[in-house]
Amino acid sequence: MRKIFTALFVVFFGIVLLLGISRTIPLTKYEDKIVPTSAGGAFIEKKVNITTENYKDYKDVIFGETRDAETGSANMVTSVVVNYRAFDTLGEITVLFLAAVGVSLLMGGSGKKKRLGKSGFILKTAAGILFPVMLITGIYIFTHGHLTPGGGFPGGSMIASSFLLLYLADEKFELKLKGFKVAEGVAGTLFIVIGAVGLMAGGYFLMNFLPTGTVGNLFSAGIVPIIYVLIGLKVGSEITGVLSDMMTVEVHE
Amino acid sequence: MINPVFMIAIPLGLAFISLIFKKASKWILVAGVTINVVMLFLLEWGSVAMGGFRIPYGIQLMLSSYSFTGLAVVNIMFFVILLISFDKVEKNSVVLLTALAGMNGMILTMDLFNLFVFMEITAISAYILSMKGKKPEHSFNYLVLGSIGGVIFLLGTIIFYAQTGTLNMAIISSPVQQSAFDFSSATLFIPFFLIFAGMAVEAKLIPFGGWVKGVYGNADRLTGPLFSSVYAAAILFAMGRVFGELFVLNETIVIIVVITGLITFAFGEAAAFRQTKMRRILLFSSIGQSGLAVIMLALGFYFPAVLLIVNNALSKFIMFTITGKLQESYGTENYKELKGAFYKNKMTGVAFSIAALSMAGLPLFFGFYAKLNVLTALFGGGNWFIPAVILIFAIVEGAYFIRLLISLWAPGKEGEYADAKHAVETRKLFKPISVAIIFMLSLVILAAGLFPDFAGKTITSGAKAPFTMSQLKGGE
Amino acid sequence: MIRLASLILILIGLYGVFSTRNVIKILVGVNIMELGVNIFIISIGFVNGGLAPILTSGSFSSALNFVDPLAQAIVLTSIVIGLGITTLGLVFARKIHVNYGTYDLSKIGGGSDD
Amino acid sequence: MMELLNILEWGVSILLIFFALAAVVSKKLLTSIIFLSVLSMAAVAAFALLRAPDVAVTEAVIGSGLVTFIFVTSIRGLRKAGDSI
Amino acid sequence: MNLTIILAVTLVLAAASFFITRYNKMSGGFTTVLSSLFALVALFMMRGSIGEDFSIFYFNFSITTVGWYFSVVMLIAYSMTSFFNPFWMEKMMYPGSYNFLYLLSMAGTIGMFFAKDFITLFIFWETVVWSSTFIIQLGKSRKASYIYYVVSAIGSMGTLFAIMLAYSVSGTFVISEAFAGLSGGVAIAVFFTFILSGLAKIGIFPFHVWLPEAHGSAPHTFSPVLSGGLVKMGAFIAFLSVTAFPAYDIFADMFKIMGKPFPIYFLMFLGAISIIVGTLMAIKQEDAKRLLAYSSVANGGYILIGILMMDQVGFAGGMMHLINHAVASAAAFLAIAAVAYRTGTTKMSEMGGMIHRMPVTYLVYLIAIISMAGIPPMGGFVSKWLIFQGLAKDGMLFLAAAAFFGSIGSFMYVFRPLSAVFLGQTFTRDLKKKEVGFFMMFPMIILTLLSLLTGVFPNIFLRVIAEIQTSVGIDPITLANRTILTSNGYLDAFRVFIVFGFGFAIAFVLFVVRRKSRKVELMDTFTSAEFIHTRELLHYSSKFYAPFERLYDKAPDTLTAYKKLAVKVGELGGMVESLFYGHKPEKTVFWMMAVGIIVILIGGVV
Repeated sequence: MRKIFTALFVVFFGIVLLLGISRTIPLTKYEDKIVPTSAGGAFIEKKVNITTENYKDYKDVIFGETRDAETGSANMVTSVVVNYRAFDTLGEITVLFLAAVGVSLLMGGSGKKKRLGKSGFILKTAAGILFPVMLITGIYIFTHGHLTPGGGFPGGSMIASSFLLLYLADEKFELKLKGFKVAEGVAGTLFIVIGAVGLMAGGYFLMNFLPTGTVGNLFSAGIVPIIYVLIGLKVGSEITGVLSDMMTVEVHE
Repeated sequence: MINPVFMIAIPLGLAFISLIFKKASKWILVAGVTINVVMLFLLEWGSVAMGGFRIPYGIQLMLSSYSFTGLAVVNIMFFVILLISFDKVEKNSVVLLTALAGMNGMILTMDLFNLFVFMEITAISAYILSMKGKKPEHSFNYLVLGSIGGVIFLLGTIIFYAQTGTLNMAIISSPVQQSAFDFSSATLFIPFFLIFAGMAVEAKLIPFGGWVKGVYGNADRLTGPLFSSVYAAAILFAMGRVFGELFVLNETIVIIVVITGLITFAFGEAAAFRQTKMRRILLFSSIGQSGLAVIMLALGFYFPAVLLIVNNALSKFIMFTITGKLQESYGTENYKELKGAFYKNKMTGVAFSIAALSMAGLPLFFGFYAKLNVLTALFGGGNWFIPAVILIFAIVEGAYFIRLLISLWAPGKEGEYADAKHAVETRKLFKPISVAIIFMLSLVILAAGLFPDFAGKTITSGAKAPFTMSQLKGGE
Repeated sequence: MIRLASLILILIGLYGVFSTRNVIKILVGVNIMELGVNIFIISIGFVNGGLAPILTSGSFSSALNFVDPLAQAIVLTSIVIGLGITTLGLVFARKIHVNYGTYDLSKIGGGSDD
Repeated sequence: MMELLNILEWGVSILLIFFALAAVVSKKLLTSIIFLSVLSMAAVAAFALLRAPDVAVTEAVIGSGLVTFIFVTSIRGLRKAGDSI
Repeated sequence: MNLTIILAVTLVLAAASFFITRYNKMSGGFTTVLSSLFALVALFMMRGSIGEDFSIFYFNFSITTVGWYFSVVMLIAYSMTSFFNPFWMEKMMYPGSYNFLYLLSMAGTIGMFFAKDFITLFIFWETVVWSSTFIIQLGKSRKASYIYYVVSAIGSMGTLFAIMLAYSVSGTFVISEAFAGLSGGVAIAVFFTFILSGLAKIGIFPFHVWLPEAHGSAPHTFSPVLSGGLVKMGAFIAFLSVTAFPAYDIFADMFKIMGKPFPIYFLMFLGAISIIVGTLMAIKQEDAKRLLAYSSVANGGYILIGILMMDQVGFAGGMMHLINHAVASAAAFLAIAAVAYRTGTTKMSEMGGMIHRMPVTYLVYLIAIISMAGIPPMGGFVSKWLIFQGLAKDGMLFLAAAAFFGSIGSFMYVFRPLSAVFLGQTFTRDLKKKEVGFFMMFPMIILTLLSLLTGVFPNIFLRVIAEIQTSVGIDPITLANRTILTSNGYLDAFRVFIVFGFGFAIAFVLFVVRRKSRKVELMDTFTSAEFIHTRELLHYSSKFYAPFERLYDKAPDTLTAYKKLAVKVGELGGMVESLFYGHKPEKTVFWMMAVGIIVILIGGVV
């Protein structure tokens, strides 16, 4: 009975909400042109960096030819995430960081710990093969974040899950969490340091102060790949920490 | 001149660093907060763009007099709370640093999505801190409500983005956009409701703030003052920014917000009236206060709102700290069982009384100046209904605070003179140094009440249309 | 069409939070809501016949009609935030289970008044 | 081309709604979690359909991978701890 | 600039007394004596500087005759009472805070009477309210000070509302201009809300609930101030609401009852009601202080009616009654305090025959109650006579009837403490008790002489009142050198005094010459062969007017109404808690959706 009432209520709310939204946003068809004034729009509208004046003559960003475009990374999403809105990303990794800290605070409580996950032969052997593959993949993903889909977050998670695999594979394996914590801290600090250096160099926090190279090269887009690597390391170590905390459970008699 | 971004970056960086040096993390926390407080007065004002992109493309931080006031309240109160309750920072130093960064970000940023990110940071740190209350169901409730609030805030933000094509509040409210997009039309209601509800969850507005009772009711000497003065100030300042930049444009919306605020104020005070546990009294009273502040923000009376927030921050800090300490040393927070608790702790008691009287809006204290500004602004707007409600429930507010004070000061059987022999056995509450700090703060409230012109000018230097006491006089 | 579905997803998530008192299922509901919002954001950024916003040797010029990368950036952020919240929520859920031996909030009873 | 897109959209949308409903209404916790992960797989398809490869990758790894894993761990963990669910 | 000095010195001495008390309680008490006497003297010297305006930082003051008159009355109460303070320090829980708050509230009253704008007035007013609240809690009841605060808060919030509403129209807070240009509904709203605090302070029905509680259970050294002093603050507000707020001009074209505009008549009617209520309740009381408290309710009714009449005679009567009642009730409360100082109780049924032990106190009390009851030759007679004149002239039958009833009833109740406490037979417990020392006797004697003076040479005070009347623009009361002339008849108080003095002398002579009195122990009696063992049955005070009380002992108590209101507020709070707060998220999610639906539908989006 209660569920029915609930359902009806939600449906009523939904109808009102959907009708309301449909007044401004068409629910079933899409625009033909994206909104120009967004950060992504900046990239697409061929906006040129207003801070330095060496490329006034630029009209268009062409893959493999354009040198020193505003951000210079072929993957526009990456350039938005890591450059236009790097500040959001800083906050984002902070959220993950907070979650990790919180988990370790709350799970790392008193009481004797019990470790989860039992492994079989298959898992053991699979881990032996898969671990390096996944590790390499993860590293590839976040080093090529500015060229190909992916980037720091999936890459980092990939690394974390590779370690998780080892962790599941044999009970003996204990993670050196201290090392991960150090990596995490260093990565985060470096992110901010890079931002500060940008402030020193170009007068703006998180400014892209390195030469951005040719769009499409591995070594291009200035600080973008660096930051993405840092993010990858940080996310990876954080998630590893979280997982190893979640894998233990307090046994209370 | 320091770039305001460091108000956010330095605590964050120190938080990351203190992960490496776990031993020193407490002292890193102290260092970080101190640096922020010092840096506060060296900041360069105005608008800052992140990454050097033109404003709608890059993220913009704005340090106006308004946001400066917010920063001052948050950082200084944070610092003082740490001074008093440093022993309560068990393992949470990293969380506290991050929370400080998040709140500074909330106050500074001009970008809706960035605001969302910082709100999430602040909220998550609050979830973690709320677990100090050892009541996971309340923390869970807070987390769920907070994340739902975040989700609908994000939804509203995106609808706004789809409508206006940018996330920068200043741009959205700029004349160009207004001509491009019809803000008076009903189309604004959906994003308005979503964003408002999302923030109202954090701002404790009834009926959105269902988590408050559980979380505040179990807060200890550190988290209580933190939530009720610092977090409240941060979210209210952010809310004022959002209202100021986006929503004050529409009549009906203002009416809706004002009604919500009035309901929050009245219901909060009424609920506080029936409580016997001191933390409950304080939490419902802060719910009421935030309702009042939201009314003023929605109507665009920034100066009175800021006064309310500052007064609330100061008084609630004192009261929550002392309540937490009473709870610790007596094991109860029911004021009927704490009769005459201030008999041997006179200075503490005086500080508490000053804070309470200031909350009740009695003269000679800062609260009265705030109340006077609120009323003048409202009546100046030709409105008499809201002030009537406010005054009626101000009676209730004063009633329960006076009842609390009487019970804490004067024990004794009915029909006999007040006598110390009926008091609870005396236990020393604070170390002298803490007493001194708390007492100094209460003196600040008193001084700000005695010299309101000075206080008003310094607190919100150049906030919108500041009244001064002499202007209130009409003439000279 | 997917835009409509995503909004409906949000509503389903609301229903999930609203109808149950099991903490895990509440978290599932919250996750569904977040997913819905993410899809909605992406669908806002989508344009008819748009290309993925990546310059490759195939689509080489930024003069082409790309979908809005900002929306995707936002979604990247919000996915990670969702992960953090879910993790924390699960930890709280576990704490609840440790304290009260159940996942059902209505079985906790007390809670509200002490 | 557009038609194909439309059909795919319809399919994905229906899948999304179906899995979401399944996840919400299913009695057992484990099933609803599994449905959640399947749902996020469908979401990955939707992202791909909407030309968002980055998001698709991230969602695939985090949304349907990690989140599911964490959910399952916390349930199984408590089972192991000898409590009833 | 005299006022600055007064306020500054008072505040400095207040702080000083707080610290002095920590070392020596006695001398702390004497500090209050010193300070209040200084203030009184300085105030008398300010008589010359009437008409000055000046401001101390953002407080603006203007010295007016009426302010001077009121604050003289107030300071008489404060200074005379302060003589008792040193001897009660031992009983106080916080003696230092008591002295500090005592002087703080005194400074508050002075500042309030001389305020030039409403903000100043309100700040000082509220300061008095909260400081006196904290004093009252030191007395016999915590509940009392809570009630006192709540009722005062109702009043002051109303006044604040009125001030602000007027400000929104006239744009200024200056008292003389703030109410300019009000009309229609706004004017009525401002009038009734503004006078609210006045009614609350004077203790007009239905705001009289706090007087018996607070007067009855405040520290014995503060009840005289409450009844003699603070109550008169309300009279000041009432005065403002017919002068600064020109009620008679603004309501001139409203429909009139007995020639008075309806709102004013309504308030006078309330005054009459409180005369009746005060009298009837006073008759029931068993506690001397509660009894006097109810009598001040009744007298407050007289003062209100008199002031609101705003004419030549009645207004003068009201203003005159102000000082008479202040002096008399202060004296009576001090006398009771003196008795309590010796016997340690104020229950009438536990005392008796104190005349043998404390004759001076007896005389003081006797004269005080004579003045209250309005019997010649004391001041109360003059003022009540004037008020009757005013009422009779306008032919307001009901009010006149109420007033007459009040003075008849006052005979009934003021006689009881007299007979119960002082006459009759002394308790064996009290046989050893002595009269209070000179230092406590002195203020009582002064007050007695004052009420005698007001009765014998009323014109001294009426001249000041006439000045006030001219200042507010009504024709002043006509005074010959010794007589008061009214439209129907004249009063020569001195001649009255001679007559009464002569009669008293004869009676005294008879009493001295042929005294035949034999002492009989009270219990030395029996009825129908049954000895009586409970002496209360034979005591004056217990169930003294039982047959009369039975007529109205079913009458509803106003306090319960307030309690019901408080319960209602609490219930609202409970509803809020149960509706919105819990530890299950679904509750809030429900409200989110509900509000969303409402907002979207209101917005007309759908």
